Amino acid sequence: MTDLLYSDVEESLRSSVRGALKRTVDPSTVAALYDAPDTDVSPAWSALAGDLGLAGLLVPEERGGAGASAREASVVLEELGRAVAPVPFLESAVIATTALLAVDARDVLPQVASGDRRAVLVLPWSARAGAWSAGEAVTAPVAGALGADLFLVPTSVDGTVRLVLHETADVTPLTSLDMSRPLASVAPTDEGRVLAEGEAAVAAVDAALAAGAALLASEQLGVAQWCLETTVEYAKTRIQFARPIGSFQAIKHRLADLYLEVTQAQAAARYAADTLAAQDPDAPVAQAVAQSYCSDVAVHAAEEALQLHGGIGMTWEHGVHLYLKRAKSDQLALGTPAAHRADLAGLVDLPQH
Amino acid sequence: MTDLLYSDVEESLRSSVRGALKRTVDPSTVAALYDAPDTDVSPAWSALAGDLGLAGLLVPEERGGAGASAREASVVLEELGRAVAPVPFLESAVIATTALLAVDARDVLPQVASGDRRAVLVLPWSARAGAWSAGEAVTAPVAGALGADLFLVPTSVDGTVRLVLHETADVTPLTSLDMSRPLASVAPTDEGRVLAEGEAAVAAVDAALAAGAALLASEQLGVAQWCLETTVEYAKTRIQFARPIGSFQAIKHRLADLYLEVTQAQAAARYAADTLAAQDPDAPVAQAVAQSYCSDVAVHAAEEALQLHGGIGMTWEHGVHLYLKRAKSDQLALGTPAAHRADLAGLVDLPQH
Amino acid sequence: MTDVRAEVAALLARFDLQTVDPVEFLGARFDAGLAWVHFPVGRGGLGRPRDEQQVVEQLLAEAGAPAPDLGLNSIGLGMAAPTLIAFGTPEQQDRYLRPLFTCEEIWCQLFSEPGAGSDLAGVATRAVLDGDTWVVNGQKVWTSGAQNAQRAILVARTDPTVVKHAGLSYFVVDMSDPGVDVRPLRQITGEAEFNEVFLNDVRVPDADRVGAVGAGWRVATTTLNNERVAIGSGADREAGQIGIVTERWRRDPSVRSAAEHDRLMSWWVETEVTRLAGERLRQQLAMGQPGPESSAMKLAFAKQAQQVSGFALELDPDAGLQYDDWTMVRTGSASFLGRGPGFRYLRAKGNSIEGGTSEIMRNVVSERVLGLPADHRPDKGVPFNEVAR
Amino acid sequence: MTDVRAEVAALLARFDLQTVDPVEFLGARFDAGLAWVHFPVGRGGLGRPRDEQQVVEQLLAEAGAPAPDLGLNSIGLGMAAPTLIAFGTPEQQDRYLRPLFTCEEIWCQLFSEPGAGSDLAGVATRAVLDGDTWVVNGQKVWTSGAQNAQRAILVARTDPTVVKHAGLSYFVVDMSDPGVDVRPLRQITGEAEFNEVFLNDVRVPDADRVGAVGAGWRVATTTLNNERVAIGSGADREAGQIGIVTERWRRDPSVRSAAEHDRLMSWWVETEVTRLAGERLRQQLAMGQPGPESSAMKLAFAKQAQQVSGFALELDPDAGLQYDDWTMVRTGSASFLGRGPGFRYLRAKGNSIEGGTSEIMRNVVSERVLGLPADHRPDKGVPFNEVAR
Repeated sequence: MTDLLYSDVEESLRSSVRGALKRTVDPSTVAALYDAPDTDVSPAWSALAGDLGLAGLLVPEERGGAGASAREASVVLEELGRAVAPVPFLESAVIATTALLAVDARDVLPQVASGDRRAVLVLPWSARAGAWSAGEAVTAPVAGALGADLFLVPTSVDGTVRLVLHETADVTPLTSLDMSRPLASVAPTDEGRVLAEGEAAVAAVDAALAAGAALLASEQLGVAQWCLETTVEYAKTRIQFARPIGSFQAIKHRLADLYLEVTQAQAAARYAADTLAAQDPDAPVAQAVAQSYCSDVAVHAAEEALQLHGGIGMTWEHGVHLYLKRAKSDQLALGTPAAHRADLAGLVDLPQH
Repeated sequence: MTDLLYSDVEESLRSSVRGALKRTVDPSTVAALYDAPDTDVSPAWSALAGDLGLAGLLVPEERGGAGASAREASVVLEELGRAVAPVPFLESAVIATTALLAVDARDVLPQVASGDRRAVLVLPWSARAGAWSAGEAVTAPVAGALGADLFLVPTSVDGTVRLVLHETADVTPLTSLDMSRPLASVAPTDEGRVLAEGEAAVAAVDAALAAGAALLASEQLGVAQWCLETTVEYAKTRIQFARPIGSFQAIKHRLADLYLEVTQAQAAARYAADTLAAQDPDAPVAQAVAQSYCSDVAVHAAEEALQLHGGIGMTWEHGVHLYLKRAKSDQLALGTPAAHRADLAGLVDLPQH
Repeated sequence: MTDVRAEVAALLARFDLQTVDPVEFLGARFDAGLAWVHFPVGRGGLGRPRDEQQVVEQLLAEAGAPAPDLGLNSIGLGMAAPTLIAFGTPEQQDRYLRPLFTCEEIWCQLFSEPGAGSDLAGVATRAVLDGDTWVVNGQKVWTSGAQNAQRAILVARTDPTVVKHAGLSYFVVDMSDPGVDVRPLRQITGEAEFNEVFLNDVRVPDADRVGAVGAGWRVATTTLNNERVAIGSGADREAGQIGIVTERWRRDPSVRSAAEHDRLMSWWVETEVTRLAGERLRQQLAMGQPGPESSAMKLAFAKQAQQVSGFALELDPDAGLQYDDWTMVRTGSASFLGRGPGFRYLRAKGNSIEGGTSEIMRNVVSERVLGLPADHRPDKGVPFNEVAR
Repeated sequence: MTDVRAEVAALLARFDLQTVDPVEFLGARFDAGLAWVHFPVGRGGLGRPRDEQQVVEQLLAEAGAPAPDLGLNSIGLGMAAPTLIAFGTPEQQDRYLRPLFTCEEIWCQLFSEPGAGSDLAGVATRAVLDGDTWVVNGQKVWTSGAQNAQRAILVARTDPTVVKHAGLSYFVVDMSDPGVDVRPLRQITGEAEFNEVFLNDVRVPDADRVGAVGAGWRVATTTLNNERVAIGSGADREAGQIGIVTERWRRDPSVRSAAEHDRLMSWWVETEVTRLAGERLRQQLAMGQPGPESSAMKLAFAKQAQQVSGFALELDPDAGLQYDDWTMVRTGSASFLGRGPGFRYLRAKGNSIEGGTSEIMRNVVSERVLGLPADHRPDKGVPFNEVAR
């Protein structure tokens, strides 16, 4: 069994990320994106990508990155989830970067790793490994496309898949359920350059989506942890019927059940990150388990947070809605729980018929 | 919308049945069947079939019965469920009788209606309308076969289904999860007499199974009601931590949720009985809804009853286990909840693919 | 004995429904005793059995007569009117019922407070008697339609030195009082369907007190029981959120999957048994009064609306990831089934909070239906101003 | 510094494992300090770190050495031993630990009572001092293996005039005392895995008291923490009830259906994440002590065992409707995965009751892990003999 704990280095990274987010993101900034999608949130990404070097976290040192593994990336994503941070780490530094690494795109990797340029894999945000199709002229809804300047577009010509790098595209913003991860439709406008073809192109895209799914689980864990902790604190201080509502047994038991779910989600997310980092043959199983489980836990945690906050949870001014929107969007992103369970059935030889 | 309440006549019938069961069945008699399957439980059936004339409840007066409808039969079954009564009302007076009525078996109907003879439809107890197969030499597990003397056996010769009436059979008792509804394997030993052939035979069997499924829901309702009421009473009197356990909010909320489920099950069971009685075109939908819902509610109620009784619920001496075994067996009987939901999908045009 | 059918016919005979002014017609309907036939004569009614109202409504609807705006004036029609008839003075009934019914005066409700949500009897808004006028100060919340309302029903604390339920009184407030400050309260959907209402030295004549001083809790309970019944009204099969999902499933094979099919059918069954249980409860209550059993129905409706609207997003992820419009708008009434799937999902979250949380509903069912003992209440028997808050 | 590997090698070198008498070997293992290496020297241990025990177990298992019977003497090995080492006198440790380890003396536990289930501190069994002997009267329940046991650990009330937790003491009881009456307690499975134990003037020397008079609750808590950890031991993927279902699903296409498939996969995932969470907790605790977090694991195991064993019956209804054998037999230890599907379903119901109900586990998690306030306890600060029961 692999190491499911956090190393000292990982905890130190967490602390840096948390500090940077504390300085650059707050709930009111995130909420502002709903009314003004062009609200300037660049300080957050600058702090993470530039100051902390996270844009190149997964890029080997010889390609200009930090040479860290999926384990470290998962810790970053836990913190991003906790803060519903509006930064394209998952989209650019994990998914697109994994594709670029798979095809060893030596010219652009250093630019991406330094944070100078941002890459995006141009597929609908609901795509998952083994279940995507190449070749639409306009692709939507794509996450991480707004502000990107390297567009990795899977195309299909005469049945052969190619991964094409474009540097310009028409990017039209869409109104998103989760405006902290704005979606867009994307149509490339330059001729592009083929990075890989055939099996290599398919493998690069699958690897990118698999890494995204594996690590999205950690973002979901962060969302769920924030919801649990915030609700526990609220339950300790909110008085109704002359008692803190957290002294009512029905609420206590629901929070205990939620704690258990979050504990299980944490183990699942850690296992997915560790097997991805180690290129363990169990990684596909770990990813399907983590995605199908953590997706629902994050949604459940956000829904319980809203309900147990009562009326205040329904208001725009309280932050819980930002987490609900992220959690629900994350559940749909990179494959729904049911889709991942269907994948899992194939992996562990439990056929439907 | 049909009448989902109970008429005065139905309430009066309930009261008679409850009184007869109170005199003839108690939990220790039922429990005795587990160690001694040949324990004499005939007084209960004698009281119901003979004194109250319930064996012929669904048989028209001109065939020697009471000429009542499925609505009255459902009230009887609620009471039988409440008492986990070891009587073959559902097997003989509902299922087999419905088949005999469908083929208008004039010679034996008066005998069955009077309670002089007991009939059984020889199919596995898991069969449901549209999902059974005829033609095994030995059929198992069959409910209601022990003590029966009229065996209605669907057979298949050269692809043609026949419903054959046998008067003798080798009936071998099986150890059942619910010994208050003992199962057996059945192999007819006489030549038999064909009651119907082809579509008429299929229709008779389907009608019998459909009536069984529709009214089993009322038995399940009775089981669930007993479990809810018994647990509520226990929670009011059982003291732990110097409080009745029914004052703990987590337990209160679970019982409130269970009350809601039982309320819904009651409406579903009533609707299934009423549409069956009225030969309403919505009857198949009502049956599938009632079976898929009431099956799970009865199991849930019994499981909650056991859990909230704590250790005493795990003991042989407390009656709750008799209800758990009946509830779980009823869930498997006449089609599982998932099977009924699959049937329902066809009925309401919600295809799987 | 009056026949309501004849009364309706007589009313209809007096107007050309193509041209009639709705206010004029509704006023005449009120005067004819056809507003609420079970109310007393002269107060919009005829002293008839409650169930005859259905006959009136049906006949008027068939004739195409103007009807009061149930969306705009739901508080007035559904809650203030039955409360006024039960507890109001003759003068209050004379003054308020007719313009309420004609919708010349829209009503809103000033009950909930930031610190008194589930614990509704914990309201801290104070009303102090100054001569024959009450001076009211405090903050209310979750007031729908306050921006359109001329009148409000208010619960305020008139005596903080007694236990919390005993120190409340119930008033009718004129929303044009300069001390009333209405501010939109934006919800997670982006809309502002509700308001916060700040009350600063609002002056209420003692003549606008409903019920005795200190009897406010009992009066408010009548109001709220009417609210909960209103929530559990009848429905056709596949009504509500499930209907949106089944319509899509039938129309669009691309959303179908084996993995989701049994979940779909489970929700179909849940919705159907709840519909049947609601129908059964209505049959039971046809002649009687609303009881605590309807709280269980509210639980079921909220659960299903939330789960099914969430399931709908999973059926079509690319659509679910998007939203129709976040623009802040003020609305006068709730919309559960309109707009896009994301809006429906978010709005449904309120179903288990507004009108009594699901936790409170479970308390009601367990104590008032099942007879389980009450939980510990540290404020029992303690004066309101000595209780921790 | 001692190397446990060398100690094990030295022990193994002294015996022919083909012919050795298990009791003799286990006695020698105890004397070599290899029973529990973290126990003190002379008391079955070597004063080594706790995790070195795993090395010892593995080496001995590989060599095929006789091992203590964990099924027969689980209470002794898992609960009595760590309690005696923590609270026992040197004389008690000398007298009891060695025959406990060799299984010459089997132990059972006399904690629960009919009136003290979840409220374990509510035990009413009385122990009254008569000279230097305690005289014990009362009724205990849920005692597994009592029919085979020579010794018992007992919690009894020595002072009913103080609050309930303060009036308890902890004893070692000789089960051959004529006042001990063991009666089988049949369970819903048909088996009698547990017993009721009636104590009538049972005499216990004061020398067999463990811990101070009145300190019984603290001592018992140590015992119980060890029980909960034991419940959450490691497992392979697809271990337990899920493995029985997946084996069947793979082997027998007739049980497969689209409607059940997603449920199967959901349970597979639930079981797997619980396995991972258990593994993660063990990694966290590798150096530390068992904490309240393990209560959450117990919740998860119980839920899965119950749901999956119920699901198994639905997969094959004709088999599920039958049962293997209702004959009453007495067993010395629990069997969860043996016998037929019906037995597994019924036996799993106990998983959320024995060793602390799931309700108590949720209390523990919410109060001791999440820090939520305690619920109201009317007996707080009240002498035991003045509390309602």
